[in-house]
Amino acid sequence: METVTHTHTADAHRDDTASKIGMWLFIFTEILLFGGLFIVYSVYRYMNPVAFHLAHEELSITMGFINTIILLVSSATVAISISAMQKNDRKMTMLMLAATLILAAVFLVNKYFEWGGKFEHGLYPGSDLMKSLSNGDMLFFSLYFFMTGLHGVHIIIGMVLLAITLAKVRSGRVNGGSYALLENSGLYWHLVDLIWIFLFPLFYLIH
Amino acid sequence: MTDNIETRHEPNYLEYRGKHGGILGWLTTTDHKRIGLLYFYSMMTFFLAGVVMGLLMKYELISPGEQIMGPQTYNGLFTLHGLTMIFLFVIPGVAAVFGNFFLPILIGAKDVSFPRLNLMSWYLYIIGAIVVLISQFMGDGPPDTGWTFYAPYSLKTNTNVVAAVTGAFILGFSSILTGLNFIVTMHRLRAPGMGWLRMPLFGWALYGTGWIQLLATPVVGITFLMVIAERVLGIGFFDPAIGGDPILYQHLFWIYSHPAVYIMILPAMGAITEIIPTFARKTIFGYTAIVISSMAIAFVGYFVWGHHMFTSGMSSTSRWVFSLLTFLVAIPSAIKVFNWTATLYKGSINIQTPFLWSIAFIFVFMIGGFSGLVVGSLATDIHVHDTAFVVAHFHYIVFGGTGFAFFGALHYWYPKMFARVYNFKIANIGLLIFFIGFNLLYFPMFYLGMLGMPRRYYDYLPMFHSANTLSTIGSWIMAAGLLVIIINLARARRGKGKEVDDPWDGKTLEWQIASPPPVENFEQIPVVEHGPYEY
Amino acid sequence: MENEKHHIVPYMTHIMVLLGLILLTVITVLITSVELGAYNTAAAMLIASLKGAVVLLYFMHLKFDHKIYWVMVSLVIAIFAAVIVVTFFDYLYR
Amino acid sequence: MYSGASNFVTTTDTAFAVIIGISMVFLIGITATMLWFVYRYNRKRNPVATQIHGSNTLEVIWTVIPTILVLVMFFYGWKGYAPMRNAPDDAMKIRATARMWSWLFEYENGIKTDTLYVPVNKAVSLDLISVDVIHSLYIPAFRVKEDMVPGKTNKMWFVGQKEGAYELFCTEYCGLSHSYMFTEVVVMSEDEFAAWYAEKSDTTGRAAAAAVPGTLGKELVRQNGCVACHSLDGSKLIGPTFKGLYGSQHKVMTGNQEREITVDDEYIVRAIYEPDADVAAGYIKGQMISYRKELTEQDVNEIIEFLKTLK
Ligand code: HEA
Ligand code: HEA
Ligand code: HEC
Ligand code: CUA
Ligand SMILES: [Cu+2]
Repeated sequence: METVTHTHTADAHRDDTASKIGMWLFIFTEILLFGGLFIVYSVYRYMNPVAFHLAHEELSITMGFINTIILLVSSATVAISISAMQKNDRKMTMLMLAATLILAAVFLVNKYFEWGGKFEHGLYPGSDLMKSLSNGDMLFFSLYFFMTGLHGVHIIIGMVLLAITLAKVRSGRVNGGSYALLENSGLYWHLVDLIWIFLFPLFYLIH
Repeated sequence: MTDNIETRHEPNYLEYRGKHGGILGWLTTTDHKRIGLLYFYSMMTFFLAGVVMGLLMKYELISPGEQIMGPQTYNGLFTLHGLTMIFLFVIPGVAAVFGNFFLPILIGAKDVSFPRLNLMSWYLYIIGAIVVLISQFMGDGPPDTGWTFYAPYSLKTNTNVVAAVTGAFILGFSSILTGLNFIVTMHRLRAPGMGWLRMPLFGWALYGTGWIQLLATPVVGITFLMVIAERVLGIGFFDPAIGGDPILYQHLFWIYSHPAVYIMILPAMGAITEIIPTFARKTIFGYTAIVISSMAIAFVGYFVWGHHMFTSGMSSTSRWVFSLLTFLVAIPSAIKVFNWTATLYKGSINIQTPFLWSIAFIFVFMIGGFSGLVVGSLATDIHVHDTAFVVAHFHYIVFGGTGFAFFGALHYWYPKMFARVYNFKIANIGLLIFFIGFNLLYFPMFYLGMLGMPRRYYDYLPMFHSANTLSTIGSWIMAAGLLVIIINLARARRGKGKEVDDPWDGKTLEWQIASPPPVENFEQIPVVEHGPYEY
Repeated sequence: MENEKHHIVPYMTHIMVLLGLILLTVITVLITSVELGAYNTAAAMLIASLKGAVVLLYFMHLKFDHKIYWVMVSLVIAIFAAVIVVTFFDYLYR
Repeated sequence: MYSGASNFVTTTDTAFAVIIGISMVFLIGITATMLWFVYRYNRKRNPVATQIHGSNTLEVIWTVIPTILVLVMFFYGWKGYAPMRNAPDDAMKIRATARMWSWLFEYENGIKTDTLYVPVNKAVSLDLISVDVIHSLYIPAFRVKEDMVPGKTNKMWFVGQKEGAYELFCTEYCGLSHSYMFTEVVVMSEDEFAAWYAEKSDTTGRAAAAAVPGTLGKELVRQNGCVACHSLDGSKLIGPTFKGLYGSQHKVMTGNQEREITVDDEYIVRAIYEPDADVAAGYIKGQMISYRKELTEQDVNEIIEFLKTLK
């Protein structure tokens, strides 16, 4: 730990390492935010294994699979954009960030159709159908909407962050010598991916 | 430490004028000292409001039957009292006021790592507080669930639970960001030469606290979101009528709220650890042991939450596991008490107000802690759970612990913060009255709990009458004491030079600079060559 | 760490990692269609954890950064895992 | 302490004694040491402090000894608690149902009371049920307590060892009248209990009572805790008063629509079985829980008879 401190940097208005540690700490709270939901999920799945299994068949594995791939690719593009920035390749950075944003948008569109399909069948939070479901099914869909919904909110926050970064890369305020913002938005985006990596098998692949 | 005694020509943080002057200058400040004071004033306001609610409740309980309010009012009152005291007073508490003000100075920095985020935390705190207050006046009336919001009652009651829970959620965010800021600050901004093991122990306490804030608070955040979703959207999580498990709610709530009690007490212990060496004129006994115990409390504290649920219908296995772990978490607190006591040995003790507060703190903290052992053990908790005994336990340890440390720290750092000197004699008299009132107020509740008087009772059987009356009288004595203390502090006179710069001959860095501290704290960042308490 | 030399990860590494992740995803989907009883869930979670680790190590640079980050991440995950285990002391033995 | 009112008193109180005893030793010891230091090493008496940085030996000692002591405390707590979990097989079974804000105890042959009557020196095992929110059944004299969680049946058992009446409280906050949700446990000698049981099971008395209209209904209203929310004297509690209710006209909300009704037999049946269907104007939906499981149609008729008498 000793090495983390170094010369005093109070008046240096920029401390990239500080913002990076800060970002990581924030990611930890996000992990535990979802962590609470994972606890709820595992408890209810443990209590209602059969209902969860049956209910999950309402979800389309294909949709989930496609979205998983989209997020993985978008994670890779963000990672590449950082490498590009380190190599001072601004064009590549912007290209990769733009690609990430597009992929994120595609993810949301997919999600929109997925949720939309449920809504059309009358399955949405607070609907009569939802209220008439058996207990286990009810819990499954409550969790499904809540967790994927919250994840969706994170996607949107991540997109905003990436868009700001993109704008700043364009204007040159984020550059090869100073790209903490890019790194941190990147970290955030990977977190969003990370969470989805667990959501996918938990909701779409129940055996 | 390095002798770079103050530079008088520099403006101090109170008179400094940046872009804005006056109130606006305060509301837009990013100076950690000013933010500390913003917290201080808002917190004292809420605290006094909470105190008045406590007094009203006690008055209602002076004898059986209705005195001044109906049951609905009483139920709303203890909910608001709990919410105010927990979320608005003790959780930010010592950390937000004294941590903000003194952490950067103690480690030789000019500010925290993210000053603007720091200000934002305060705004979140105020917004959260306002939302909680709104819950009192909008919707179908003040929430009446208790600060624990247990499902399914919190899902069924018609009162305005959503607003209160939203407020608590926002307050949680404020707390997380403060913790985050402090951790990064300690990682990045310690003065040159100040290795981790030369950091003042208050810093270590805040470090442990920060980690609890980061990792525990989001869990209750999400739980509150689920309660909101369940009430607003009607989706099911905790309502047993649609398959939910109310006990799971309790797990999630306490996964946060037990560690939260250590959010309250760790900074308080840290403040006491600063005060004692200064007045014993002696280095702290067992620096490393105290560091380890702070971290151990933070760590083990995550795994004992189930002791709030011994009668909830949890499995027998978890009951004994949680009981065992609860006993283990008491050990680090014990280590601290022993080290504090040992620090006094062969000291040269300067008996002054802050020191007296520390001694009083240790005494009431021990009573609170020992009653914690009673409720931590299975058979005995079965008897006293949800009785006045628990109320006595947590007032002893929350109010007695955090509250006493808060006042102790206030008396300790008051000259530094405001460059004012209060009247020591009156301060001591205030403390004495306060101390007597405190014990008279809460000790009878141990007895009541043993007799079997449940908590959150608006009315009670005649068999509980006499102890309750005694307790009510205690609350008045205590109120008198608090009044003396506050008026004395408010009337403190302006002081000069050594009298306020270093009134106690302290050795930590805050005593090396002028009072009130200059805007930038240090003209030159000090170089640290040894541990914090070298006499 | 002030002058932390920045390890620049080559594009190719990112692409290989991505391919690996996609492969693992395919494997998870395939495994679900095989009957393994209780092991299905275990396998799915194991692979998910593996994927998570890869994302953390490569995409999130844990492998190349100062090891303090790695220590912090591991501690957080350990605490969270322990909280789940302790919660299940209740549900497993009800 | 050690009243011996139930089989758990001695073990629990021993745990109390052990924990409080050890604590007192430490509390007094540490306080005295502290005060002694403050006196002995006062600035006047000891102008120069001796710097001591610590002692690993001491740290180990005061880590290990308290650890051992807390393990002792844990042991006593656990020992007192362990037997509370498993009721003997021959225990007398009673179903305890809690609702806002009343108790109902059902014996194996269907007798229902709102006070718990048990024979002395006989193991009694309670099934704890709640129909609305969490309550908690607490008998201080017996040192037993367990929550009543809706959707889950918790259990509790004890042996009443001394005749007498003891308080029984609800100790989990459950809303407005939480503090009035108390009743008694009456521990009776075996003969008394047998007599009481026989009398209660005897249906001839019941038939006789039924001759006077409303007597049975009154009993049911009391037993089922209606009076916790509905007054008999015209005052407004959580629900509308029963006084003058029958035959009166007032507004109700059906779904989102307001309509005017006359309180007749049919309406009352509906109000008891589906309280949320018509919600009396000025009152809150969801407070009253359906009594479909608890009250037969016969019972409801008796209640209606009783309501008719409240003019
Ligand atoms: C500042 C806050 C704070 C702190 C620090 C503590 C500290 C402890 N608490 Fe407390 N507690 C609360 C705040 C706090 N608590 C609150 C608010 C509630 C009620 C919540 C609600 O329901 O509304 C509560 C409730 C509560 C319960 C649930 C009771 C119930 O509802 O039935 C339990 C049960 O185990 C418990 C135990 C403990 C223990 C074992 C400690 C230990 O950490 C104490 C350790 C300290 C000591 C032991 C004293 C010092 C040691 C020595 C002098 C050395 C000698 C020691 C030995 C021989 C061991 N607490
Ligand atoms: C830090 C935390 C804290 C503090 C300081 C207090 C302080 C007090 N509390 Fe607190 N209390 C809680 C936290 C706290 N409480 C919590 C968490 C609960 C549980 C809530 C729940 O069940 O959900 C609770 C519950 C609770 C109950 C139990 C309710 C019940 O179960 O029925 C009672 C009963 O009397 C009570 C009383 C008091 C009193 C009398 C005070 C004393 O502060 C009052 C003593 C008076 C004074 C110290 C001074 C008064 C001074 C003035 C009026 C002067 C004003 C001066 C100026 C403006 C210059 N509290
Ligand atoms: C927890 C409180 C509670 C309990 C216990 C309770 N009630 Fe009610 N009751 C209410 C409330 C609130 C209303 C008004 C709202 C409504 O109509 O649902 C109500 C309405 C009624 C009405 C309709 C009155 C009207 O004017 O429309 C009847 C009849 C009634 N209750 C009978 C009973 C009987 C019989 C019992 C016991 C077996 C009982 N209640 C127990 C709370 C309660
Ligand atoms: Cu029922 Cu409290
Ligand atoms: Cu606790």
